[in-house]
Formats: sequence, structure tokens, C-alpha cells
Amino acid sequence: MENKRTFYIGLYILIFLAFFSILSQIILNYESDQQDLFNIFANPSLEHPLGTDQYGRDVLVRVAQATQLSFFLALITTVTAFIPGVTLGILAAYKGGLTDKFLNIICDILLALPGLLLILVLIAFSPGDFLPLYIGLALILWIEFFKITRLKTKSLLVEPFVESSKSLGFSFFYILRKLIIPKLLPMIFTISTFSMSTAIIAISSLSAINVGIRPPTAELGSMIIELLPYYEEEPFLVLLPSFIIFLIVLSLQLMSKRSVNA
Amino acid sequence: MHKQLKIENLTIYTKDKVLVKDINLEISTKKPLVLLGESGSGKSLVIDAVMGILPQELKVTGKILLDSIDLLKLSKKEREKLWGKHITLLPQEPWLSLDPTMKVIEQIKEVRQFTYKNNENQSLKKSLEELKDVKLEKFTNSYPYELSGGMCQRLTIAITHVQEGSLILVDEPTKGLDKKLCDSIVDKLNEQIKQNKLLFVITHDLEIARKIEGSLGIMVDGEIIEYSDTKSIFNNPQKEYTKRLILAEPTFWKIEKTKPKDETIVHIKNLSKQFDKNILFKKLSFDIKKAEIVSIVGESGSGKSSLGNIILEHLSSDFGEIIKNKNYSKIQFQKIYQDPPSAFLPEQILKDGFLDLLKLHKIAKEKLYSFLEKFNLSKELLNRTPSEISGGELQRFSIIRVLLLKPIFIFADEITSRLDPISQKEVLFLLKEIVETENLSVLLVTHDRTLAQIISNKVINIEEYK
Amino acid sequence: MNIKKLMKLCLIFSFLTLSANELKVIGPNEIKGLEPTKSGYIFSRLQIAENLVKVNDKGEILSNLAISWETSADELTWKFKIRPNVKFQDDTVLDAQTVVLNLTREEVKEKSILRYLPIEKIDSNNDELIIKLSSKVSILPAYLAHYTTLILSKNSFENGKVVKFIGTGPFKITNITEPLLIKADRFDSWWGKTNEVEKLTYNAVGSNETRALMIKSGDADIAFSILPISLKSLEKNPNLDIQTVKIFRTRKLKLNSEDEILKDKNIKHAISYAINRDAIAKGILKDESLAATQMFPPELVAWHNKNIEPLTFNIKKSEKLLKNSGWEKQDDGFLYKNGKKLELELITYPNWPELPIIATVVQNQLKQVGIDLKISVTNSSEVVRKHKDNSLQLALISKNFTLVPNPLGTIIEDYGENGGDWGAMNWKNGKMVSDLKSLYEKANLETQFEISKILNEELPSIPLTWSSITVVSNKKIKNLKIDPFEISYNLTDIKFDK
Amino acid sequence: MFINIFIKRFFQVIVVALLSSSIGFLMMHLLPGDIAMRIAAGRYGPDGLTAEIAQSVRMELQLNKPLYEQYLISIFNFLKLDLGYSLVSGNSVIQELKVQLGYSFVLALLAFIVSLIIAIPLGIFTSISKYKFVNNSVMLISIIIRAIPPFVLALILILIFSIWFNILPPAGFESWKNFVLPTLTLCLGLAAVSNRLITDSMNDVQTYSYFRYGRFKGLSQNITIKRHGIKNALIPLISFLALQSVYLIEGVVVVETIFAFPGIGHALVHAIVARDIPMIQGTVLIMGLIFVFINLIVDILALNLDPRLKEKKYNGK
Repeated sequence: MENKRTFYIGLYILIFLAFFSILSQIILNYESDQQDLFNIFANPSLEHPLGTDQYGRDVLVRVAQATQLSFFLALITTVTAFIPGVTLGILAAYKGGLTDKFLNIICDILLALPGLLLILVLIAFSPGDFLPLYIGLALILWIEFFKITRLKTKSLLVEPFVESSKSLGFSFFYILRKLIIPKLLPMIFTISTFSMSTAIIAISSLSAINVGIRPPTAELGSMIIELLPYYEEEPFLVLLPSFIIFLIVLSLQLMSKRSVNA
Repeated sequence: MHKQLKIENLTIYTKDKVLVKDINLEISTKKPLVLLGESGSGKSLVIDAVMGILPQELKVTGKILLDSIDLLKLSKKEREKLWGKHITLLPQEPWLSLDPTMKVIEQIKEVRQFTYKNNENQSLKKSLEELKDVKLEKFTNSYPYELSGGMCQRLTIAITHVQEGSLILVDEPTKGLDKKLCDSIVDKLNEQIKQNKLLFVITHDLEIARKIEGSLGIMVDGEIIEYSDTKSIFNNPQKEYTKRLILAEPTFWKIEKTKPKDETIVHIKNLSKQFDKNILFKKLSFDIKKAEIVSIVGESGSGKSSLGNIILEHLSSDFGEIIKNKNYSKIQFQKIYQDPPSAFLPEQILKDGFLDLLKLHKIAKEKLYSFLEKFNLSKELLNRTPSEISGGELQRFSIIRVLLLKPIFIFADEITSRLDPISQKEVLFLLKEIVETENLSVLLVTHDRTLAQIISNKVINIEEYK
Repeated sequence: MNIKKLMKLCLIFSFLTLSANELKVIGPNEIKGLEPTKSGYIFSRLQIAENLVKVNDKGEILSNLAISWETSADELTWKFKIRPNVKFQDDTVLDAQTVVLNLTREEVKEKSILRYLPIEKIDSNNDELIIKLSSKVSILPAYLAHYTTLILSKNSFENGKVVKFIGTGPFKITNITEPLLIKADRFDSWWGKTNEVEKLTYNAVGSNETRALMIKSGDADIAFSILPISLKSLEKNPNLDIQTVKIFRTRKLKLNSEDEILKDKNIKHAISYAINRDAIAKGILKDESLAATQMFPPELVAWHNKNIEPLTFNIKKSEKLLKNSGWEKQDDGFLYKNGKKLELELITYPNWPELPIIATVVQNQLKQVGIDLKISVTNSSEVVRKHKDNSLQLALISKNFTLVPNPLGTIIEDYGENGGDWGAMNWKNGKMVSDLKSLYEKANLETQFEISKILNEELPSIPLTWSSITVVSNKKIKNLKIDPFEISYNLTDIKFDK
Repeated sequence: MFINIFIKRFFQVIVVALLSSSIGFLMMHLLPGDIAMRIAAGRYGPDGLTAEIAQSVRMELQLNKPLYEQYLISIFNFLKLDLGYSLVSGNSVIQELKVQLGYSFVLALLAFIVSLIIAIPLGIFTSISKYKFVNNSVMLISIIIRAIPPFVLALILILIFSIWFNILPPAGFESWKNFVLPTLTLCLGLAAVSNRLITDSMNDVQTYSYFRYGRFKGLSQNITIKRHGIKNALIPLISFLALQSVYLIEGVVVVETIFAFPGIGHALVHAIVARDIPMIQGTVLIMGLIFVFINLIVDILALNLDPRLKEKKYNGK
């Protein structure tokens, strides 16, 4: 009961953010880095519903694009992580033996370093680019999908249903379709939401310490840092992107129903 | 010392359902009470009500009188004060009730030390005596995981004993334990009766009920349908259900053994299997003939199921050979499982699973329907999920499922151990009937030796092959 | 071990309150080691070590550790008389031999500013330093003001490397935590006049915001290099003084004059006309006077030529020039010639945070006239590499003309015969070469103005803005003088307001 | 079982060492651009960088040698535990790490301890307390703190304590006051997660048969919690502590950068920006080793707390 309610609260926040992000971009046809140096920190107007920033760029469009960027980058990394994670997890559980051992060793190797460290190391190859950030995140996130899928599939495979289906003549894909995938789905969803919130925090934190995505690309973390010097005159502009990160992460965590990444 | 526990008009109900309906029971010294019923019959609620640990959302009316005190009128705090000193609980599945991170001696010592506020030395001395009494003196510094199920049971009995409570509540004492241990448990319980304790046992085990002499209550769906002296119920049951229940004990079965044909279906020679260093069996040799029922008996974990799985090639053997009759295909060697719900998809209605099977093997629907009729199952049941029908019904469905494939051999792995005695009888009678009509061979795995002797042509005690 | 020390440190500092004459300075630069070639500018600014000569606001060379100098008749031999009775912070005495030891170290020879000079030999004679050249360099003393030629005690070196930083300056290092912290005490045996600052702390704080926060909260007394973005909120604070001083640094577009598109001089000028420098100066640098009309700012009096046509913003002219060169605007708003789009790649680097921003402004402005500019923000070394392998089109860079206090050194390096890593690329002008050559031998104002003129007409690189630095200090700090050459923080002039 | 733990962790140590050394070498040769020029830019800044100075760097660091030779040198040096010299400062990497490690260690340890001081009593309290309002508010606050990225939390704390109240410095590291905000940033995040976990774990334990049986034996609520609750609740927490070490290592990187705190995380970010490869190598190695070491301690702790593990085959995190 409780879980369901928090799930829907999370979902509604997310839908609201999506609408906000898409609509404001449709209505205001600016580019996020279109400057107007003679119109700095303009007050909200019809033209700029949330005013402009330190370079006369439209705040609403930048926030909307940054939201979209964070969200989609997080989504892509999560999808990139879960496809191999789940596939290999099922494979390791089903095949067992050497395949299982080999995949586990790869995981152990990746786990030997804390996640952010691995991402930072990859970023070192090309700071400020999307690609290392994306690869790094996906490389970290797939492990959890793999581990949990493998464990869960293993526990499902010993269920008498699997043995009986096989001896009744059904193929493995029947078992996969009927038993394993339906049982994995809610779990995959939970990890996915959690992964996404991890990814969003990582992306914005890295941008905030100047090794993530670089300005002028609108990114929530770097926007906060860029606007920080103006916290006195324009507190709203600093708070807005912070608040949006907070909302996204909050909504995802509410939906994931988990307290820790385990 | 309390002399009597009297339950009067006890009713337990939720907002929309009555769980225990107006029951009256009485226990006095020398006259213990056994409440016999299947799981879900409400017997656990009765014991919880006496203990005072019913969930808050349940409402209770009636009286539970310990001598003259009505327990139901006491506050939660006052009831908790009775625990350990006046009311003692012998928990079911004792291995779950022992703290896994605490040494044996500590778990018994703490009762004297904290409940009775004895000093540490006294507590230790008394605890060691009790442990010696149940022959656990060598395990004082062990952890629960190092004890067997029976040893855990003895430990909780010792813990019960250091508590000087006059009312002892015993919750399913044989659940999860080997039948062999049954007698020693009954002995321990009877000892308590001799010490003038009030003993209240709930169980689903007819044997326990028979051996603890006093009063016996038969509980079905929240009601006591029969309540009298133990002896008189067993000798002269009044209610139809009670009669069937007593007759469902294998000893009372009237059954003729099948007549095996000459054709050998499975030939096993010098078979050996071990897990790590644990030898399951070695040099095991026997044949299974057509239309023969062969039973494998032995303790749980002794390798009975492994043997069947080796025959079906779910497991590999270490040594020896298995020759299966070449006239039959692999799919004609089938298995029926111990826990029927686990062999079905929990959310799927039965019909869908059966349709998949019919489609896969191109079997006509009529065949399924004719089996249903034969097995006394209504077509309506097909529209339900496994959890919506009873265990006995579901086990019959699993038999139908394998019969559709025209099997020649069925490995029946403890197929009735999760069923109540009445269902057990029905399912096994059905199986025996099929063996004759379809000329099937059955390898029956069971821990119940009596049952094995009664139904099968050949009984193999796997313990003899260690 | 370390943790114990740290705990002790914490304890000690928790009981210490700032005494009146303690000064805490914060700046953006991290200490990247003890070698003057790497971090000399920090030690120079904090006045821990000193040079043979120093520079005043006007760029005039004054005596310092050398009290006087003279050249031989052929101007190939220079003699510097070393100041007597100067003590290093380890109580050794400064002499000419020590100076020779400093200037002839392998590291200094290879990596200091001296490597640009045609030095034959460095030697000493009694109290004189003798430098023999193979060709005339009129501005030699200016090179000796550079931070890579700081003079250290002979005890500073081990195997030719600096292992301890011991200078002659008014402050003596007591503790360095690389890369963030220097602590120094007043060196009471300094040869100069006494000063009020007793204890000095330098904290490297990389982020501008943090520097602003620290000066605002009173956690620091002086903050160097505060970016314009932070000024608005600092101006309101009554406890703070803000000084902005022009420095001799120009942000410019370095371009490849042989590039397929850019070899057309019209295009260079069209780009220059399309850039609204006032908008950049006002919008980003918050100071309109920084819009560059030519390469050198007016403060560089000897080089700023008032009589040349200034670089201005003029879309019409820009469009006309582009049209003249055959570029036609098409429906997508971009220019095409022979079906090819006018597309240029600009690289820049984030060491100066405003550069990527200005790059996007330039991108926006060039789009107005139909030029499609692609920006790539990379490492500063890419400018040099792409210069070297000739793959560069445009680079937005920030270039200091007064690394050597006399801009001539840098100008020769950047716009001389072969162009320079941070200057002209594939560009050569005969007049320029001969002018620079004559200036190298003898200074001449007219020739200097002519150079400015050539740079404006030929546009081997396109100047965008000049620069300034802003220093914010607590009101209790008085008499803080900002050195436009960024050689010294002039801490010895500071008075405390009590 | 101890041997199993050591073997597994030793394997990880080797992996970490190999990983960081190969990463360093790979980076040298996969990085776009010219390595010598990058190093020169890092050392001398854009103002001091020229092609010619880059050439002298190339000679100095022997970057002109053939690849395999450089690789052998790097592996050989690594085997000698010689982590080399920072390309930027020229100091020995071990020397630099020593100083930075001390700062980070104190910071992380403080954060860890303070977080437990907050979380344990709060967690146990919420699991026993019957005041729904208190429990819900604790939970709500935990959720909110968890949803704030550490760097935003850091900025919020700076705004509150350094600007509005002006009682704590926003950056630096010399006085104890400098430790307050970074510690707070790290420990709030940690405490928000662990207090929830402690509550859950305590709640779980209280539903277990052995806990209830403790009550039925006649032990009071408090004694049962003491004897059967806390130890058993701690077991799942132990492995969670290992996870927190990851959070700490990651948090340290972010927090140190924001607070200009001279620890190992700050060093790593700078090394990455400047592409100071030996420093990256060294930092990654040290952080990885610390991570493995923490896990080792956690394994041993868990083994001591939970006797059942001694029996089972040791398998996993």
C-alpha cells in the first residue's frame, strides 16, 4: 500500500518534469546557448518566462534542455547497462560453469575500483566529453543488473517448474518467456530507476567539479556552479537547477522503493 | 503452581471473517490437551491467544482462565510478565527460534539469569544440568548451526525445563522433524505431565495426538468438531471427518498390491553417488518392472530424491549403470513433485499451462477432459490459479499433466508429504489405480515406511547402501 | 605519522586566532613544485625570492639584487653589479658566484626565459655578473625580471634541482603543502625596508566562487584574480575594497594565414568586423573599456598606436567583404562558395574560464554574417600541436605580452620571422621582420607604433579584448598596490588599519 | 575461511595494481594529442608552453623511446613499487600521496564516525519508537537528504554556515573549522542511508523467531534487544559498511574539490584535468587498495559476528 503510493508520487513528479521540459522547448524556440549580452539577468517576461542568465540566455530553455540531457543520458546509460547486464546474467545462470566463472571474474575486476573512480579514469582520456562519461557509467551500472539477474535466475532455475517444463518437452525459451522474464521485470525496473538516479547524481556531480560535461552545454550540475556567484542577486537561478536534480532523483528513488544500492 | 486452564467461548474474528468460533477447552494437571488440525484450521490462533500474541487487528471474545485469572482481561504488560515464569512456550521448528549468533549455553543460561534473576554461577550450574539431561553437554559452546534438528528440539525442551512455568504450550512439536524422533519427543512431553504441568499441544500429526493421552480436540475451519478423551475419539469417532481422518492413516488402508509385468523398464546396477564427502549411496542395484511400484525410504537428505533424478538424467551418477528400456522415449519418463505449486506457474490459470502442453505435443483437448472426469476434477477448476485450489487437487492435476504424455515411468518424489492425511490417501489410491490401468511403473520416494510397505511391491531402504 | 601531525596541526590552529599582522592571501594558482621554472611566479609574487632587476608600473627596469649594470662598447657583454650585504633566508650571503650558479643550472638554461637569448657565457668577476652574448639584445635586463630567473641560495639545490626554496625576499617559507598552501614568516634580515606583515599565508583556491566566498566571509584578507562574475555581489560588501588593474594580456583569435579559407585577407577582416567586441567586454568582462581596438592596450603607451584605424564592429562592411570574396548567403543563412559552406573550426581551452564563453559569443556573432563556426574546447597544448602540424584554423587564446616586462621579447617570438606557437601562423611580413630586428638592437618608438599598425592591417591574429585583473581586499588592508606585470603582490607596502 | 577471504582480496589487490598500471600506460598512448605537449602545458601553463619546451620535456621523460621499451620500464618501476614522479610538480608520487592521504583519511574517518553517531541511535530509536509522527519525519528527512547530490548539499551548507551565519570557513584546511563543513556534507549523506538501514534491520530482527522466543523466555524488551537484537541487526549492516566505503571514496572526490580541501580526491581531479598520468595511476592504486582493505576488514568483522559464515564456503562480497 505504502509502496504503491510512493511509487505514484514519484511517477507523477517525473511526468510533470517531462512535460515541463518538452513543452517549454516547444513553446520557446530558442537554442540553449543563444546569448544576448545586452539582456543579462532579464526579469521574467513573455519572451523569457523565467528571465535570462548571466549571458542573456533563456533560463527556461536551458533548464528544460539540461533536464532532458540529464534524464536521457541517464536513461541511455541505464538501457546500455541493463541489456548486457540482464542477458549475460541469464546466460551465466543458465550455462553455469566456465561462462559463469568468466563473467564473474570480469565483474570482480570492475568491482575492484569504486565506481566513480572508474568513471573518472575513463574521463581522464577526454574530459568534458559525453562518451567516456557514458561508457564509464554503463560499465559500472551493468554489474548490478548482471549480479542480481544471475542470482535471481539461478534461484528460479532450480524451481521444479523449470525441471518439469523441460521434461514435459518445453524449450528453454518457453521457460524464459513464461517464468524468468516476468519474474525479472519488476526487479529490472527497480534497479533501473536506482541506476538512473545514480547516473544523474554522477553526471551532475562530475560537471560540478569541472570534469563532466562542459559549458556552454546546458547541464544541471554545471549550471549550478556557473550561477553560484550570483546567489545573492538571483537566488532563484541557482536554486532552480538544484531543485530539478533533487526532484528527478527523488522521483526515481520513490519509484525504486529501495533504500540502498545493494 | 496453576492447576487448570479453561477456555470458554473463545471467538477470534476480523472485520469480515470469523477465524475461531466459540470454542471451549479445558486442561488440568494429568489431563493434557491436544488440538489436532490442518494448517489454517485456526489451532495456532488458539495458542497465540493463550500466549497473548495475537495480531492487534484481530478481535477476541470469551475467556481464557488460568486458574481464576482471565488472561484476556490482563494488559499487554501483565501478560508479558507471565512469559517464562508461568507460561512456557515450546516453539515449532526450534532451529529458527535459536539465536544463530549465540552459543548454546548462553541461550539457556539467560533464562535463569534474566527472567529469574539468579546470579551467574547458579544460572550456569542449573543450565549445565539441564543440558546434561537432554544429552547436549558436549555442545555447550557450540552454535545452533552446528546442531541437528533433533538436537535443537532437545535444546528448546531443556530451555522449557529451566523455566518453571506451570503451563506449557507446545506448538507443532514434530513439524520438520524426522518421524523417528517422534517417540522421544512424546516421552519428553509425557515427563512434563508427570511433573503436574499443564500441557497444551497443537499438532497435525495423528501419531502425536494418539500418544499423548488426555483430551483431544479436532479442529476444522475454526471450529472444534469433536472434543473428548483421546482414547474414545480414536476408538469411536463420532463425526464423518474424524472417521476419515483416522482411517486415512496408512495402517488402516485396504489396498491390494499391483501385479508387475515381466518387462523391465529401468535396470540399475552398482549405482553410487556422493556430494562432496557425503556418500548418498553406493553399489545400489535393483530393477523396476512394468506396472510395478518401487518405494525408496530413508531419512530426509539421505539421497532418495537424487536417485530418482539420476534415473531421469537431471543429475549424473558417479559410478554404476542405469539401463532404461529402449522401447520408450525419454519423454515417457516423468516426475511428479513434492510441492505441487512450485511445479506450476503461480500467476497462470491452469488452463493456459495445459493448452501450451496440448499444443506442443498435438494432443486433443478431449483427452484432458476425460482425465479430469476420471480424476473427479471439475472443468471449472481449470480457470483457477494453482493457489486457488487445494494441494490435493493440484497434485492430481500434476498427475494428469504427466499422464497426457503417455508415460511409462513416473518418479513420484514425496508427492504427498505436503498433503493432509485424507488427500494423501486419495492421491495415492489414484496413482495406484493408474499403475494398473495404464501399465505404469512408479518409483515412489517417501519418508513414511509404513506407507511404503503398504502400497509398493518393493521397498528399498537407502540407508542400507551407505 | 602524518595523521598524528595533522591532528597536532588541527589542535594548534584551533587555539590560534589571527593576530593583527597576519595576512592571508588567496589566488588561483597552485604550487606545482619548487622549481622557479614551474611555480616561480608564486614565489616571486609572494616576495619569497627576488630577481636581479625589478619593474615599476610603467615598465621601467629598476635595480634589485643587481644595483647597476653596463654594457661593453659592442653591446655584447653585460656586467651586473650584485648588491652587497644581501642575505639569503638561510643566512648565507648573496654573491656573484651564487647568481651564476642559479642562472647556469640545466633546468634554467633549458626551460627559463633565458633560452630565448643568444647567450654565450655567464660568468662572474668579484661582485659582478658577466653575461656574454653572441648578438645584440637591447632589452636583456628585462629578461632578468622574469620569475624563471629568481635567485636562490646555493643550499636550495641538490644535484641541480631545487629541494628547498630559500630566497632573499622579505618572506621566509615556514611550511609548504603542495599544491595548496605556503606559510611564511617575515624575514627580518631582509635588505629592504621593514614591513608590517609578520606572518603570511598563501592559499591556492582554484575556484573563483570559493575565492569570492572566502574574501566575503573574512576568511581571507586579499583575493587575487576575482572574475567579473563575482564582482556584483562583492561590491555591495562594505568591508571590501576592489581594485581593477589593466594587465598586458590580449585575448585574440590566432589564425592560420595559409588556410584555404583564411588566406583571403578579406575573410580575416570580415571576421573582425563581424565581432561585437563591446558586447563581449560589457557582457562577459563587465568592462567596456576592454574591447580591443588594436593588439596593445592604451596602458602600453610605447606600443599602443592612437593614430591607426581601430578594429570595429560593422556588419555591413563584413558582409560586403564576404560578398566581394565570392561568398553568397543561402537559404539556411550560411555563406557558400562553389557549393562549399563557409565553415571554420575554432579550438580553445578552459584554463581561462572566460575563453569557452567568449568562443560561444564569437560563434553566435559569426552566425549573424553567415559563417558557421565549430567550437572545440580542448587542452591548451592542442594549440601548439595543431600549430606545429599545420592543422589549425582558428584558436581563441589569451596571450601575455609582458612575460618579459618589455613586450618586444614576446612580439618577436609571436610575430617574428617564423611566427610563433601563440602568435602568427604561416604569416610573414618583411617590414615586420626588419622592424623587430632593429628594435631588438635599439629601442625606437616610431618603429614600435609601426608594428601595431602592421598588426591591425594584416591581422595575423585578430585581437578581441584586453584584460584586467581584479583584486579584492579587506578594508583593514591599506596601501595595496597591484602590479600590472604580475611580478609582485607588493606585500611589503601593505599597512594594517588598526 | 580466513584463507579464502585473503585469497579473494589478494586477487583484487593484484587486479587493482595491474589495472592502475595498465590504465596509466594506456592513457599515455591512447590520449588524443601530444603527450609531451600536454605535460608541458600542465607544468608551465599555457603562457609558458612552446613546442620547443615540449621537446625538452619529451627528452627528459624519455617519451621518444619505442613503445615496448617504455612499457617495460613502466611495469618494472611499478613492480619496484616506484610510482614515479608527478609530471606536473616533479615530486615523487608517493611523497604527494602521503600528505594528501592523511587529509582525506581524517576527513573520511570523521565523516564515518559522525554518521554512525547520528545514525545508530536514530535508527534504533525509530525502530522501537511508537510515535508515528517522529518516525515519518525521520524517514522523510532521510529521503530528502538522499535525493540531494553531495555537491549541492555542500553548496547549501556553505551558503548557510559561511554566508548567512558566517561562522565556518567555506574552504581551506588549516584549522579544525575547515573540517566541519566537508565532514558534515559527507556524514549527512551517509547517515541518511544508514539510519534507514539500521531501522529496517532492527525491525527485521524483531520479527525473527529467535527474537520473539527471547521474549517468550521471559526476557524484557530491553534485554532481548541487547542480547538478541543488536548483534543480529549488525550483521547485514557490516556488508553495508563496505558499500559506504565506496560512497565515502566517491564523496571525498566531490567534496574535496568543492571545499578546496587538499586530499587525495582533489588531487585526482586535478591530475585528471592536467593529465598527470603517474599521479592518476598512484591515486587510483591507493584508492583501490583502500577499498580492498576496507572490504577485507568488513569480511573479517562479519566472520567474527556471524559464526555461521565460518561453516559456509566463503563466497562473495
